[in-house]
Amino acid sequence: MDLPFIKEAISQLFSKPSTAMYPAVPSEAAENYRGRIVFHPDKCINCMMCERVCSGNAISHTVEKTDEGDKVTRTFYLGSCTFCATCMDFCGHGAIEFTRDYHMIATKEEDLMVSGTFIKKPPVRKAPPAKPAAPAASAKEPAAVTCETIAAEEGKAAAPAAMIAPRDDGKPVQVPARCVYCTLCAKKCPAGALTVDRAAKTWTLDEDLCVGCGTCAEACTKKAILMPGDEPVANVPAPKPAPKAAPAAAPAAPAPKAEEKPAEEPKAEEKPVEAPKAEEKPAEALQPRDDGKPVQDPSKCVYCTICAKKCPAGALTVDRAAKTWTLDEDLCVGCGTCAESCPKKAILI
Amino acid sequence: MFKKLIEESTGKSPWLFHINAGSCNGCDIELVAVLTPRYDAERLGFKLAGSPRQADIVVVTGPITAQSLPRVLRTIEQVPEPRCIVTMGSCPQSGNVFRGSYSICGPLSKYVHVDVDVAGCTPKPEAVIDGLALATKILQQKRREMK
Amino acid sequence: MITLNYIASFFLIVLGLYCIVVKYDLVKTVIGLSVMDYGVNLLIITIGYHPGGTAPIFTAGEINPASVFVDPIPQALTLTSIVIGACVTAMSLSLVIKLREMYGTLDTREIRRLRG
Amino acid sequence: MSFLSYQHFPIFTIMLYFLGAFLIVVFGKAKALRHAVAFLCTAGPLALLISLIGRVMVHGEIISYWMGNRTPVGDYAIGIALEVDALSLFFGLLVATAVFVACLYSFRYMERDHNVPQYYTLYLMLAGGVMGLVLSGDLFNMFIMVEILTFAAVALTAFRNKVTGALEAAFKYLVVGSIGSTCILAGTIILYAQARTLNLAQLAAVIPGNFGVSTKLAFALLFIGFCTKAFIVPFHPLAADAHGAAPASVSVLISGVLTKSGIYGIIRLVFFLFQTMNLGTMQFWLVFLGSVSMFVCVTMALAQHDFKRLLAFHSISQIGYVLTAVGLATGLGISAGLYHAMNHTLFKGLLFLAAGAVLHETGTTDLGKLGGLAKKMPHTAALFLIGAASISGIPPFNGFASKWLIYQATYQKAAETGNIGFALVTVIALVTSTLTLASFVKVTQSVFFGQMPEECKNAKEVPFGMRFAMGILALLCILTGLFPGLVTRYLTEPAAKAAFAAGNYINAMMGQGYAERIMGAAAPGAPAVSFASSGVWSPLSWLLLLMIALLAICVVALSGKYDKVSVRSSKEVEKKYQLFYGGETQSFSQVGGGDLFWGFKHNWRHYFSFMHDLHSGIVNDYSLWAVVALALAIVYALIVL
Amino acid sequence: MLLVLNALKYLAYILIFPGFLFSFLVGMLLTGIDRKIVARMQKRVGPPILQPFYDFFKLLGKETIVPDAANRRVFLLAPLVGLAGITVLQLFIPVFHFHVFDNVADVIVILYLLLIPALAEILGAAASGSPYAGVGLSREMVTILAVELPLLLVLLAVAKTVGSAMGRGLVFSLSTIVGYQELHGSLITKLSMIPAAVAFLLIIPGETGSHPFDTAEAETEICEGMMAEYSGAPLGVYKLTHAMKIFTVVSLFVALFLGGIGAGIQNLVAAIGLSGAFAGALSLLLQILVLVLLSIVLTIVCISFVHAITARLRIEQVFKYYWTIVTCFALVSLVMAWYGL
Repeated sequence: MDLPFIKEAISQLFSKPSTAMYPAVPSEAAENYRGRIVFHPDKCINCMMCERVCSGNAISHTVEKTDEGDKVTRTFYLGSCTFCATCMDFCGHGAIEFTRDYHMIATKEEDLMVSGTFIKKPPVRKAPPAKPAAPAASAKEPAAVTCETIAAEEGKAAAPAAMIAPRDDGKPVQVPARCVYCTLCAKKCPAGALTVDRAAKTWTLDEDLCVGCGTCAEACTKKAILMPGDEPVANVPAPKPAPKAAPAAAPAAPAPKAEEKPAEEPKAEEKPVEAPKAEEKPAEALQPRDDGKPVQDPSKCVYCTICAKKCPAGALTVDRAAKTWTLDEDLCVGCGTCAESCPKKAILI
Repeated sequence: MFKKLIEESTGKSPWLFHINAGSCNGCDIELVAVLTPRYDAERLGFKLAGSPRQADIVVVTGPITAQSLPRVLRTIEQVPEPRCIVTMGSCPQSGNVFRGSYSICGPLSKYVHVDVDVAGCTPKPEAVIDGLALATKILQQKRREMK
Repeated sequence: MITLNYIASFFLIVLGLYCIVVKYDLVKTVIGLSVMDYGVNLLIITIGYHPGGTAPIFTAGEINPASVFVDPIPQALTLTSIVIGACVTAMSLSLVIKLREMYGTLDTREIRRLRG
Repeated sequence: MSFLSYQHFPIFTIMLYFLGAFLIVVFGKAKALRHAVAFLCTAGPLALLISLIGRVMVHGEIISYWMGNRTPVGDYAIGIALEVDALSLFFGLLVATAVFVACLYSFRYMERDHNVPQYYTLYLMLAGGVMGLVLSGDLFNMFIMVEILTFAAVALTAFRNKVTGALEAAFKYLVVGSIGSTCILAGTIILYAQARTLNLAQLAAVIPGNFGVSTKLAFALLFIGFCTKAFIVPFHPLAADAHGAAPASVSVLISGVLTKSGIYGIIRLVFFLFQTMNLGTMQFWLVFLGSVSMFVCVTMALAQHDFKRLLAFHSISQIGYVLTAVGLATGLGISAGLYHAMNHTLFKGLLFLAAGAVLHETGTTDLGKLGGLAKKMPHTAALFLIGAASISGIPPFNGFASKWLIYQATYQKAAETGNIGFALVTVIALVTSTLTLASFVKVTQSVFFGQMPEECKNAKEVPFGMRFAMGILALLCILTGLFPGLVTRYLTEPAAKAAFAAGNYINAMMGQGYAERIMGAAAPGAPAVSFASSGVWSPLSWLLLLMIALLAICVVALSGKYDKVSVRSSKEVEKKYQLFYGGETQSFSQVGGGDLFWGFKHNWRHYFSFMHDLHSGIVNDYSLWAVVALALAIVYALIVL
Repeated sequence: MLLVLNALKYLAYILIFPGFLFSFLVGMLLTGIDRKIVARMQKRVGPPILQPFYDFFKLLGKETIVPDAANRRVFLLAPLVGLAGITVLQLFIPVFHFHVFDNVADVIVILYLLLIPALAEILGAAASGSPYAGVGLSREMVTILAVELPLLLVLLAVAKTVGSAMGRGLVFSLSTIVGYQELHGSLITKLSMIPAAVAFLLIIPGETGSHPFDTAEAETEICEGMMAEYSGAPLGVYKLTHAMKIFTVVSLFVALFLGGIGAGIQNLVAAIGLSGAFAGALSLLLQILVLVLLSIVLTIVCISFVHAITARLRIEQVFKYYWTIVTCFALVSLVMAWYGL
């Protein structure tokens, strides 16, 4: 029966106790302690990112339509908050701040509610928002109509090869000429703000849902969406040799500045497109098709079915056993994903 | 004279009874940390009691899981009369990150009148001491109102 | 000659005890008991013996210093002891019958529900 | 001498019992008549003996009664004598009270049994046998009475032969018991061979001087015979089995009365017939046997699961106390021993009656299956608590008074003789007392408190007759505990003096001057016996102080509304008044019986398992122990005496 | 008139001085100091000294719940009987020179009277019917069993030493023991008594059920053991009984082994040259003060210190500890006392 701690017990008896006399002596929390939340309503743009990322979903807001804009009151319920400060990180505008005040004692629920209200003014536009009439007229064309005919119609309606400039309120804008309506951007958009109708060739943006995160611009293979900070682009199909990027009418109003932007881009694009074609020609003397649809080079193709998988429209069916590569003309939109994804570069577009 | 003495000493020797209703033990260690030499709640008279019959303040931690609900309510019911119920951390108050899960029976205030809530996902020991001090005042108030 | 009786009674007593202790059968135990009892009875009788004494029955006239009687008291004691021996045997046999009925065996090693 | 003078009282007491036995056989059918005869034939002897107290105890007179008025001729005893001196009267009183109270109890207790008349006949035979043994002045007469009481006891043990183990217990008791009585018979005869007389007084005058080889053998045989009757250590399993199976009122007699008759036999043997009490080795032998039986039986009792078997083991350990105290052969020793014998009859009777009440109501005495009976049987529980408190020696009750005297006696003996062995005996005595307390706490918790299992739900209070009997015993327990001074002065000290004064016993019986003439100088006259005890204890003033303190505290508590507790009324929330089960709903879980005192049993587990195997329950083993004990006694007697 | 005066005097003895109030205050004081010292040994500030008073009065204010399964009358009466038992026991222990009821109980009786509060607690626990209380009850009984043997050996050794020294064979009455010590110096100075004193010191935590040996009311394992179902005033009374028991056992040690100090005080007062009633009162006051101080020191040494540095033992370890180590100390002293060392 050994008795440890005898020495410590006796020595501690005569030394000062190590108790922090809390109520008498106030004690300060650590330097970046995440205590009570302070909300700066003025900075908030009601982008609702914080609400999405809050694990304890402690943040809620109410919107009230008033004449000079919608009055938003956002409340942080500390009783359900895990103080992980993810909302602070996600808040692009520093509207949420965690103070070092750990003293969160409440007898009523209300004491734990931190809230702030602000008026959200609609975005200031340079020109009156002349919304081009949605191309309601472009009723459903029979499948056989090729991209040019549509482009031609659109072209008549739109200004001849006008420049497309990015918007100033952080939302994406579409370059109708380049867009192939592959609905990739709609799928990628986290907020579900974009609806793209391939048949009706319509690209609509829901301004309220859109948070301007730019995911759609990155996802777009055709670079048909501009985000604030990109250069204005001419509303002309990507400088593919003649058949590329059937232009489609975009609801967005092409700003006059967009003129010179597309000029440089096509040049940049041409070069890469040029190079691959150059290689093919001498080996097989296989001609890419003129209507912008992909064509397969049987000699190089290994029937790995990657192109069929990648094709957003599901137009390709490749049978490894029978070594067949069939393209469905109607479904194919000529987006070129199969060409890009083909490891053997057996597809020409 | 006697009644005043009882009232005053009710404020000076509150005994705690800790119920863990499915907590992640973050608050549990924090509550016990309050009794360690660093914060020493015993100097204010707090003492962990072994059974609910000897408790004045019931400290509930954890998001009241479905399994623990009937047991928590029965134990709280078995605490003699002038008693306070303190919920520690966000879980008992709102279910915190577990809210909406099939096995969480929601905030404690749905079932029992909660006197004091110490917010913070693992509130600091100082906050716990403040909460308990507030609960002791409420306890004294309740003792004053008793017959 | 009289010492032969003493030896016999001692032998009977020891035999009775041996039988009780060693034999694992109820009836044998009862037999052992009665054998031991007979040993003691023999002892009582031999103690009362007086060489040449006659039966202690006499009329007033026959008493004279020379007449030699056997000591009557041990005989009386033997009578009671025999009666008691008989009662002991009777009772133990009745118990043995009930035990056989209840426990279904006569082996003392099985009849041990009360132990520890 | 007129017919009703006090001289005839001894024979009346014995005859009343046997007369009652006979009458019940004749008129036994009608219940009322049977009860009346039984009541009269047990109350009568008690009254007669009480009337003798003044004469025998206070004035020290010795009553001798010659059967058929055949007084001794010359200096030779012819007839059979009854002799009542202080010692015999003391034991007689014990027997009479126990028999009377147990008879009252059995009126209502035996109602449910069949052939009850036979029960009363055997019961009164047993009582008569013991009374005869205690009062008789003739050695062979004592043997006859021993046989009668053994028979009656065996028959009564097997009375309820449906009870498991009744027949088995009766048979074992009969076998080893008759070995014992045969030894007594042989011993008596060998003494007769030497002294040609059976009268105790004459033997006491002739024997002490000259010990032949056969006399030593006779001593050993008689000693073992009486030890069998008193259930001392080698023979204690008999008592355990017998009590376990016998009806409660019979257990009162077996433990309260039979064991005392054994002790009485040993005292007569050692202090009168052979007068070897002052021999150091004899004292060592008795004290050794006493303390071994004290310790072994209490540890065995702690390991029991059956209520009555536990009480049986306790009664043998209390007999161990009595034997130890008597073995000291000091004035204080014998007085303490006799005092404890009396107390033992009282509180052990009470406990057995309580056990009977529990059996009567719930049908089982298994500690594991009982619980929470205090709510259903409050009176029995209260009376049981008084009995339990007195047996475990809690101050105000009688158990403490006598045990405290025994500690004084043993420790004083140790101081006088300077040998530390006796101090060790005091230590064993006290540890045994605490173990008794432990086992009675176990019984209280597993039978009367804790939670009530399903089977005991319909238990209700026992009929008044049984409670009245228990009440008498409880009252006696408290009275003898509160007035130790009175008890020692009027009862135990005269008996102790009588135990030493063999001389006047002989003179009273055989005529004055007989002892001096025969024994010469060695005649033990009135002894210079000191009853001074170095301790200080006045229970009355302690109780007075306790009552005052309790009164003051209760007044303060009641004024502070101590009893305004919150108890569940119909509308209250039910959960609040359930036991705290760590939050679970209150389910039945009784902590009692085997699962108490794990700490103690764990430390002594080897001892307990060895003891458990030793008590194998086989008749042959018990007889083997009896024979071995006989052999040892013979060897001891031949060497030492 | 004299009778009334006498009755009042005795009533005062019972309720005020050596009786209830005195041991109530000192008992609570000792518990307060004990908790404070234990805290300070753990580098904590620890509760205020008057904390036990606050606990007691708070408990008086709490509601008393009597569970259905409990046996109501015994459940409520047991604490009061325990309290009365310990109050009366305190009367018999002399304060050095001053002893009131010296011819009522001697040392062995005190050994048994110490059982009454413990049995009251056991009865209360049994009456509450809770399984936790059942387990606590069985542990408490084993603790009593464990402590009884060495305590008896110590008392026998003391009785033998004083008895042989005074030539009267044995002395059991406490006042004679204290009287003897005042003439021949405290018993602790004698060689044969030192192991007995050490044994008694080791017994004190066991007897009072304080920390390393409080398996009976282990709040962590069996939820306050025997007190599992008690709340409000009965619980307060039990806590009070515990506190008073500490004071009683400690003052028993002082009376048995440190009796000589009383004589020191006497000649100190005589040295000052006072005389008559005033001197008597002053010496009584001094004796009380010295007794309280001694008990504080003893409580610190053998209860608080042991509480701070040891962990709770299992019940069979408690039993083995007492029946081997402490019993050896006591046996050594008994043997030495026996052979006249």
